[in-house]
Amino acid sequence: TGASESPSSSASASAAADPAAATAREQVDQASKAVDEFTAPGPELGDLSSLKGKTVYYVPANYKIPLFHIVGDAMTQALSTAGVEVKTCDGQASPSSMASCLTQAIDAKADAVVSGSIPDDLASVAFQQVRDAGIPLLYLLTAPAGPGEPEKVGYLTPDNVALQAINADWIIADSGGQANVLVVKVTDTPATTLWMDQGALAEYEKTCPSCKVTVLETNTGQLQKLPSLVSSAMVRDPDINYVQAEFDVTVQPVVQGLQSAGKTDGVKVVSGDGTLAILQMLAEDRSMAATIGVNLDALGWYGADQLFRMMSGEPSVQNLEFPFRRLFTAENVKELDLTPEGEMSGSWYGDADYKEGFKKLWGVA
Amino acid sequence: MTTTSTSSGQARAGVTQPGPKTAPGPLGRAGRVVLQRYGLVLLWLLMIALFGVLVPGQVSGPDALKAVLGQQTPLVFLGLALVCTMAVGEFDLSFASIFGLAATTVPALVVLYGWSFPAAAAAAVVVAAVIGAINAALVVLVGINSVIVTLGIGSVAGGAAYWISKETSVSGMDSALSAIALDRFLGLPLLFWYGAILVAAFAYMMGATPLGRHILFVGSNREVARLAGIPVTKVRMGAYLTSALICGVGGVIIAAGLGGFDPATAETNLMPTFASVFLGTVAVVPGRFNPVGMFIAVYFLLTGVFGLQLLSFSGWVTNVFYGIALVLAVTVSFLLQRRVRG
Amino acid sequence: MTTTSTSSGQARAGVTQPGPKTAPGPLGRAGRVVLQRYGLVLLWLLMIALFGVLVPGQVSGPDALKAVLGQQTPLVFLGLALVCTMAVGEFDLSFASIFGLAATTVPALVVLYGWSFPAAAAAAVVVAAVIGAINAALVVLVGINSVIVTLGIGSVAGGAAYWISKETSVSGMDSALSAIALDRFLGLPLLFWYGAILVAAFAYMMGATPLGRHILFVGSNREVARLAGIPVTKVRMGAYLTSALICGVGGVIIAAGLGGFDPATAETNLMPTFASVFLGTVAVVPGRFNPVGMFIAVYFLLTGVFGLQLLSFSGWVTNVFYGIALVLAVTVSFLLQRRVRG
Amino acid sequence: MSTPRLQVRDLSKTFAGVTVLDRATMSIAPGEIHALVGQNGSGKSTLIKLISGVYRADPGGEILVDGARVGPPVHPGRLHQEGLSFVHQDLGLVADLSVRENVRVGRHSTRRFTRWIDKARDREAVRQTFEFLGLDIAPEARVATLPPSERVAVAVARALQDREAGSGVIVFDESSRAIPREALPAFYEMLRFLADQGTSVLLVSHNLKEVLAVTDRVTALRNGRVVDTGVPTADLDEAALTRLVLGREGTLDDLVTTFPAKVLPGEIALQGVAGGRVRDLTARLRRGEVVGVTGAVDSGLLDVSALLGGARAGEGRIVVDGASLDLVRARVADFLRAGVALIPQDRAGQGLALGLTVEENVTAPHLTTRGKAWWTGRRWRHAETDGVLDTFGVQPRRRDAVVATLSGGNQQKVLMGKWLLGGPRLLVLDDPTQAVDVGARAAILEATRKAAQEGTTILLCSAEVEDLAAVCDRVLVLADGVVARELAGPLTPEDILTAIFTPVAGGAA
Ligand SMILES: Nc1ncnc2c1ncn2[C@@H]1O[C@H](COP(=O)(O)OP(=O)(O)OP(=O)(O)O)[C@@H](O)[C@H]1O
Ligand SMILES: Nc1ncnc2c1ncn2[C@@H]1O[C@H](COP(=O)(O)OP(=O)(O)OP(=O)(O)O)[C@@H](O)[C@H]1O
Ligand SMILES: [Mg+2]
Ligand SMILES: [Mg+2]
Repeated sequence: TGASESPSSSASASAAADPAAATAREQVDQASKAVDEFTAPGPELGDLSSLKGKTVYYVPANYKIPLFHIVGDAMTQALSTAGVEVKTCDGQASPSSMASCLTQAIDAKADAVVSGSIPDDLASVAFQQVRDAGIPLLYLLTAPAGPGEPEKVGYLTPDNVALQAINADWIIADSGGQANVLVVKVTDTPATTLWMDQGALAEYEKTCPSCKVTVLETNTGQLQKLPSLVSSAMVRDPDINYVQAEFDVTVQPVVQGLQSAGKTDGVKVVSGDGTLAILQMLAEDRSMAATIGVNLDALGWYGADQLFRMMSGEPSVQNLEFPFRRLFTAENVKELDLTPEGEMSGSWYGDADYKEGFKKLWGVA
Repeated sequence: MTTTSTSSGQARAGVTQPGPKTAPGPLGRAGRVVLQRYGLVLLWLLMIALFGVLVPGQVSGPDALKAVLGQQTPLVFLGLALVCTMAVGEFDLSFASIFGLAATTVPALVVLYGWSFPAAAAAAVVVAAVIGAINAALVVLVGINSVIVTLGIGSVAGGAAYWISKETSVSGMDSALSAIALDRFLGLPLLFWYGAILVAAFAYMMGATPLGRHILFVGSNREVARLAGIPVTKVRMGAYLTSALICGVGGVIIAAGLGGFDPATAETNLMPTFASVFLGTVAVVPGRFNPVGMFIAVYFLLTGVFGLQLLSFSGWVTNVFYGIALVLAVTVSFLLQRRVRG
Repeated sequence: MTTTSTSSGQARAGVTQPGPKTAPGPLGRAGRVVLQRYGLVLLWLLMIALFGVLVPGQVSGPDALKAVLGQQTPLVFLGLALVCTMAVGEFDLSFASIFGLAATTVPALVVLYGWSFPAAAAAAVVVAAVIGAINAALVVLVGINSVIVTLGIGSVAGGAAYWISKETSVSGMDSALSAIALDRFLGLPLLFWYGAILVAAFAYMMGATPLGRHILFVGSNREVARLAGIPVTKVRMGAYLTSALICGVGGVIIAAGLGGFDPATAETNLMPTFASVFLGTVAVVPGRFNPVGMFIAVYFLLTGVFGLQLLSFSGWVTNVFYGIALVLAVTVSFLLQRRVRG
Repeated sequence: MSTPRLQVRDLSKTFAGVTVLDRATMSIAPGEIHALVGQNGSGKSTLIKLISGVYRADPGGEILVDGARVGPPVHPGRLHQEGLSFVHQDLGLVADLSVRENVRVGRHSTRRFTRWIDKARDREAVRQTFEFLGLDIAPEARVATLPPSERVAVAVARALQDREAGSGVIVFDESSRAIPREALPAFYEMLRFLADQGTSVLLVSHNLKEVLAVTDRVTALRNGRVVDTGVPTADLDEAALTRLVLGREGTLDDLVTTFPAKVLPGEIALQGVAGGRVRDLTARLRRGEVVGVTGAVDSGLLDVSALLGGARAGEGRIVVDGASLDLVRARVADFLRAGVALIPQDRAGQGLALGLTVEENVTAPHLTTRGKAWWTGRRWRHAETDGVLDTFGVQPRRRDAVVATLSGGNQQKVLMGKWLLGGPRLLVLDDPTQAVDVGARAAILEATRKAAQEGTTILLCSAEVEDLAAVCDRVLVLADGVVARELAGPLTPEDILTAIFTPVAGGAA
C-alpha cells in the first residue's frame, strides 16, 4: 500500500527518464536529513539577570491546536531559565479574542508579547497599540520578516512556502513526474493560502508539467465538511493517486473521505507538521506516505532567544532561517522514538543539542 | 340513548359526504398516500437524476451512491436521539455535545490515560447517560424550559469534552478497532448497518408497541396521557436517557471508526440533524417525528450536499443547504398539518 | 357578594398569616427588595473579592476592571438583540449568525470588493435587516416554530458569511476606522459606552413607555394583547427587525474595531449571550427579560471568565462556566417565580 | 349500608404554606351520581387531583375504593385497576388517531412474543365497551370525524373499559363544559345508565340546575373545608343549594327591575355582520340597553362575540352613533377607538395575561389613549386600578397581585373592570359566567346591568338562559346564522329555551 514503496525504489526507474523527477528527488533527499549540529542564530547575549520576574504574554491564534501547546511549553521552559514568566491568553481563533488578549497584555503592562501565528492584519489595530506602547513584539509562525524596528519587533517562522514545496517534490519524485494530485489548501488566513499557492502549486507548475493537480479549499474551522469534499473529489476523478494536505489536522478528515469513497488503497497522503499521531500512521503504513515536520520545541527556544534579545534592548535576528525541519517518510520514520517524550525532546530532527547551546549563548547555563 | 348517538353520527356522515371527494377511487387514493408518504423518496430519486445530468464528466453513479451511504456520519444516530426527545414533546439542543463528549472520551481515555477500549467505551456511554439524566432531572423533575436546559448542559458537555481531551483532537487508537465501524458488508460499512438496524427497531417500537403509542400521547397531551394511566414522568425521563444513550453509543462507534475525535467538530452536527428530523416528518408517517422518515431524510440531505460538492460548490453551500432544507421542511410540514387538521 | 369575597379573602389571609412573615418592617423589606433586585451586583462584588484573594501575584484591581470593561465584545449588543425577541415571547438562535454576517460583510466589501466603509457598513446593516425580516415573516406571518426558523435561517446567514468572505477571515481595513469603536472616554473604549447608552435607552423604553408595556403584554399573552388593541403582529415583527438591526450595527462596530472579522467565530457568542440574558432576569426586574439586568450579567460573566483566566484556567472552563451560569440562572429564576406565584 | 365505593378521609393539601384543602372527607355509594360543588377556589379540583395523584396529599388522610386503601400516595399507573377513572376537562382525545387508539391508550393488548399491539383484540375490546354503553361507533374511525356526543362517549369508554359492569368510580371535573348543550341530554342519559349498572359517578359542576337534575347526593366545599356531605339532592332546591355553596342567600334577583334601563340618546346598528357560521346579523341596539344573543351550537352563536369584538375577521359593519366601522378592514385598535370592547370567554387564553399584575392588566388597553408615547404616566394608572378593585370588591385588594394568584371569580371581576374602565359604547360579553360560582355570577351580572345604566350598550352572547333572563331587556335568537326571533322582556328562561329549540318555519332545524 501507500507508503510501503519508498520513493527511492519506485522513482529511480522513471527518474532517469524524467528530469523533473530528478530535480525533485534531490530536494527530497536534502530535506530528509537530520540536523546534528547547533549553530547560534546570533551574537551572544549579555547579562540577563535584569529580566528576572518579567512577564511575556503569549497569544496563540487557537490554543485548541496542539502545535501551540508544544511551542508555548518550550518557550516557557526556555524563558524560565532567566526567570521570565509566560502568561497565555487564548486567541480562540477569533480576531476579537485576539485583540482582547493584546489589549489585555497592554493593560497588564507586559514586558513582551508573542503572536502565535496571528498575522498582523488580523488584529492590525491591536498590534499597532502594542507597538505604540513600546512593548517588544514577536511574530511567531507568521512571516519570516516584516516592518518594525528590530529592537521592538521580531519575526520567527520556518519557511512554510519551502516546506510545502518539498512535499510537492516528494510527490513528483515518487510518481516519476506523473502524479494526479488532490491538493487540500487551508484558507484560514492569507498566509496559509499563500504557503500552498507559492509553495506546492508553484512547484507543480514549474517542475512537473505532466502532473494533474486538483485543488480543494477548506478552513480548519470547518473540517467536518472536508470528508465529503474529499470523497466527492474522488468520485469526480477516481484516478487521483496522491493527496497533499497542508497540515496534519486535515489528515484525519482526508482519510475519512478516502474511506467513504472506498479509496484507501492506492492513494498516498502527504502532509506537513510531523505530529506524533501522523508519524504513527506513517510508521504503521496507514494511508500516510510522508509528512514534513518542524521541531516545534526548538522553535520555542528560538522564540525565547528573539525575546531575550529584544527585552534586553538588542535587535532581533533578521530573516532567521530556521534549520530544524525534516521530511519524514517510510524510510526514516523507523529510526524515530515515536513517543510523546520523543516528540517533546526534539530528537526526531537530529542530535543537535540546541538547549545547551542556547543556555550557553544566554549565559544562564 | 343508542339511537340518539347513532342518528347524530349518521347525520354527520351525511354532512361530510364521503362520496367522490374523499374517496377518489382506490387507485387514485393509493397513489396519493404513496405520494404523501414516499414523496421524499421520489424527490430523492429526482435529485439524483438531476445531479446525474448536471455534474460534468462521467461520474459513476454507483460509486457516488456508495460514497454517500458509506460516509462516516453520526447523523443517523443523532437523528434517532433527537426523534426520541422530540416525539415526547421535548426539545434538545445538547445531543450533539453529548455525542461529542462520548466520542472524545473514548480516545482520550485510551490514548491519554491508557485505558482499554472496552473500559473506555463503557465509561463514555456512562458519561453520556449521566448528562442525559441531568437534562431529564432539570426538565422533567424541576420543570425548566427544555431549550434553555439543553443549551446550557450542552455547553457544559462541550467543555467537558475539551477538558478530557486536554483541548486538542485526540487520535492514535489502535487502528484495528476501526473494523467495528468500517468493515464492509454488502459494500457498505457496518456503521451504516448499525444505523439501519437501530432505525428499524425504533420504527417497530414507535409504530407497533404500546410504548410507541404512549410516547405519541405524551407528546401530544401530557395531562391526558397521565389520566390514561401512562407513566408520563417515566416516559419523558426515558426519552432523555435513551437519547443520551444513543448519542453515547454513536460516539463510541464513530470514535472507533476514526481512531480519534476532535471535540470541536461535534457541534457542527446540530443543524444537519435538525434538518433531517424535521424533513423526516414529511415522510412515511406525515406530521409525526418518525425514525424511518428521519433515515430517508439523512441520506436525502447527504446526497444533496454531496451532489453540490460534485458540482464544485464548497463549504458555505452546505450551511445554506441545510438551513434552507430545515426551514422548507418545517414550512411544508406545517402547511400540510394545517390542511389536515382543518 | 362583596361581604362573601371579603370574608373568604380574610379566611385565606388568616391561613397565610401575613403577620411577621410578609411584612418584616420597612427596613427589612427594603433590604429584601435590594437583595432581590441587586443580588447579582452583590454577587459580582463578592466574586471580584474572591478573585482578588485567589489570584497569585499583585494584580491591580482597577487595571483588571478596566481590562474587563474594555473588552472588544459584542455581548452587550447581542444581549440587547436577544432581549428584544425574548421579551415578546419569541426565541432566537440566529442572532449570533446575523451579527457574524454583518461583521464579515463590512471588511469583505471594503477589502475584497473595494467599497468605501460607509457604503459597506450600510450594506451590512441592510443585510442584517433583511435576514431579520425573513425570520419575522416565517415566524410571525407564516406561524412556524421560532426555534426551528431561527436555527435554519441562522445556518443560512452563517453560510452567507462564509460565502462573502470567500471562506476565510477577512481583515485589512483602514486602522483609523477603529477609532469608532476603540477611542477611549473616561478610560473605557467607546464600544462600552455605545452599549451602555443603548441599554439605557432600551431600559427606559421597556419600563416607562406604552410601547414597553405593549411588549410585555405580547410576551406574556399574545391573544390578550391582540384583543387589547395592541398591534401584536407589528410588535413581534418589530422585535425581530430591531434585534437584527442591533446585531447588524454591533457587527459593523466590532468589525471596525478589529479591522476585520472571521465568520467562523460568530457562533461562539451564542452561549454567553443566552447566559447573560437569562442571568439578567434575576436582576433589576426579577422574572422579566430586562436590558439593565442583562448588562450587569454580561460584565458579571466576563469578570468570571477573566478571573478564571487569571487563575490560568481557560478554554474548556469557559464553556462549562457559561453553561452552568445559564442553567443556574434559569433554575433560580424559575424557583423564585414559583415561590412568588405560590 | 354497604361499603362505600369511594371514601375520602381527612385529605389535606398545602401549597407553599397555604392550606387549600383542609381535612376533606366524603363518601360515595355504589351506583350513585355524586356532585361536588363549591365556590371558585374552594378546592374542588385540588381534591380531584389528590385522588388522581397529580398532587401529593399532606401527610395523614386516606383514599379508599370499596374499602381498600389506594393512597396516598396514589400511583397514577394503578388507578385504573383500583377502579378509579377520570375524564379530562377537554375530554383528552387526539383527533387524528382512531377511536381504538384513543380508547385503548394505556392498556393496549399485546401479542405475547413480539410485544406488538394486538389490533384485533383491541378492536374487540373497544366494541365490547361500546356495546355495554349501548353505542355503535366504528373502532377505526378517526376521532376528528365524530360528532361531539360520540366524542364524549369515546372519552367515557376510555375511562370504563376492561371494567366489570357496575364497578368503579368515574370522575368528571367540569367536563360538561366541553359538551355542547345539544349533546348534554345524551350525556346525562349515559351517566344515569352507568349509575343504574352500579358504577359511581363523581361530577364537579357549577351548574346548579344540572346538579339538581342529574345527581343523587351533593358534597359542598367552602374555603377548602367540606361544609356538608352526602346531602340528597331530592331534599334541595336551587336556593338551598346556593346557600350550601355560598354559605348565605344568593338569589338571582330580577336585575332588570332592580336596575331599570335608562334610555339615553344614541344608537348602535349591526349591519350584515357575517363570518364563521354567522351569515347575517342585523340589529339596532339602543344606548343603555342590555341585549342578549343566543342560539344552538350550530346557530353561529359561538362566532358572534369574536366577530363583534374584532377577534376574528368578518364582513359587515357596526355603526356607532353614525360612525361606521367596516369589519373587513378594521383592526382591534379601530374597534377600541370606536368604543367597542369584547370580554372574551376564555379568561386565561384571551382575557388576561395571568403572569402580569392586576394593574398591568387593567390598564393595558388604555395606555395609548391615557399615556403619552414617551411616558405611560403613573397617577392615572394607580387611580383607575384602585377604582376597579373597589367597584368589584376584588380580593386581595392589591394592585401588584399577580393575576394568576387570584381565584377564578376574582379574575373575572378584574377582566370586567379592565374593559368597563374605558367607558365603552358597546360591550360584547361572551358567556361571562362560565366556570364561575353562583356568588361571582351574581356580581358579574349586577355589574353588567350597572354598566348599562351608565350608558354602555351591552351585547350578552350566551347559551345560559338563566343569565339572559336575568339581565336582558331583549334577546335575539340565532338560527342558521341569522336572527330568527327576537324576544322582548320580561323574559323567563323557559321562553328563551323554547325559542332556541323551536324550528323556524322554512329555516333549517
Ligand atoms: N399549584 C398550585 N399552587 C398554589 N396554589 C394552588 C395551586 N393549585 C390550586 N391552588 C389554589 O388552591 C385553591 C383551590 O383551587 P382549586 O383549583 O382546587 O379550586 P376549584 O374549587 O377547582 O375552583 P374552580 O371552581 O375555579 O375550578 C385556589 O385558591 C388556588 O389558587
Ligand atoms: N406535588 C406534586 N406536584 C406535581 N407533581 C407531583 C407531585 N407529587 C407527585 N407528582 C408527580 O406525580 C407522579 C406520581 O408520583 P409517584 O411517585 O406516586 O409515582 P410513581 O410511584 O413513580 O408511579 P408508578 O406507579 O408509575 O410507579 C410523578 O410523576 C410525580 O412527579
Ligand atoms: Mg376547578
Ligand atoms: Mg411507584
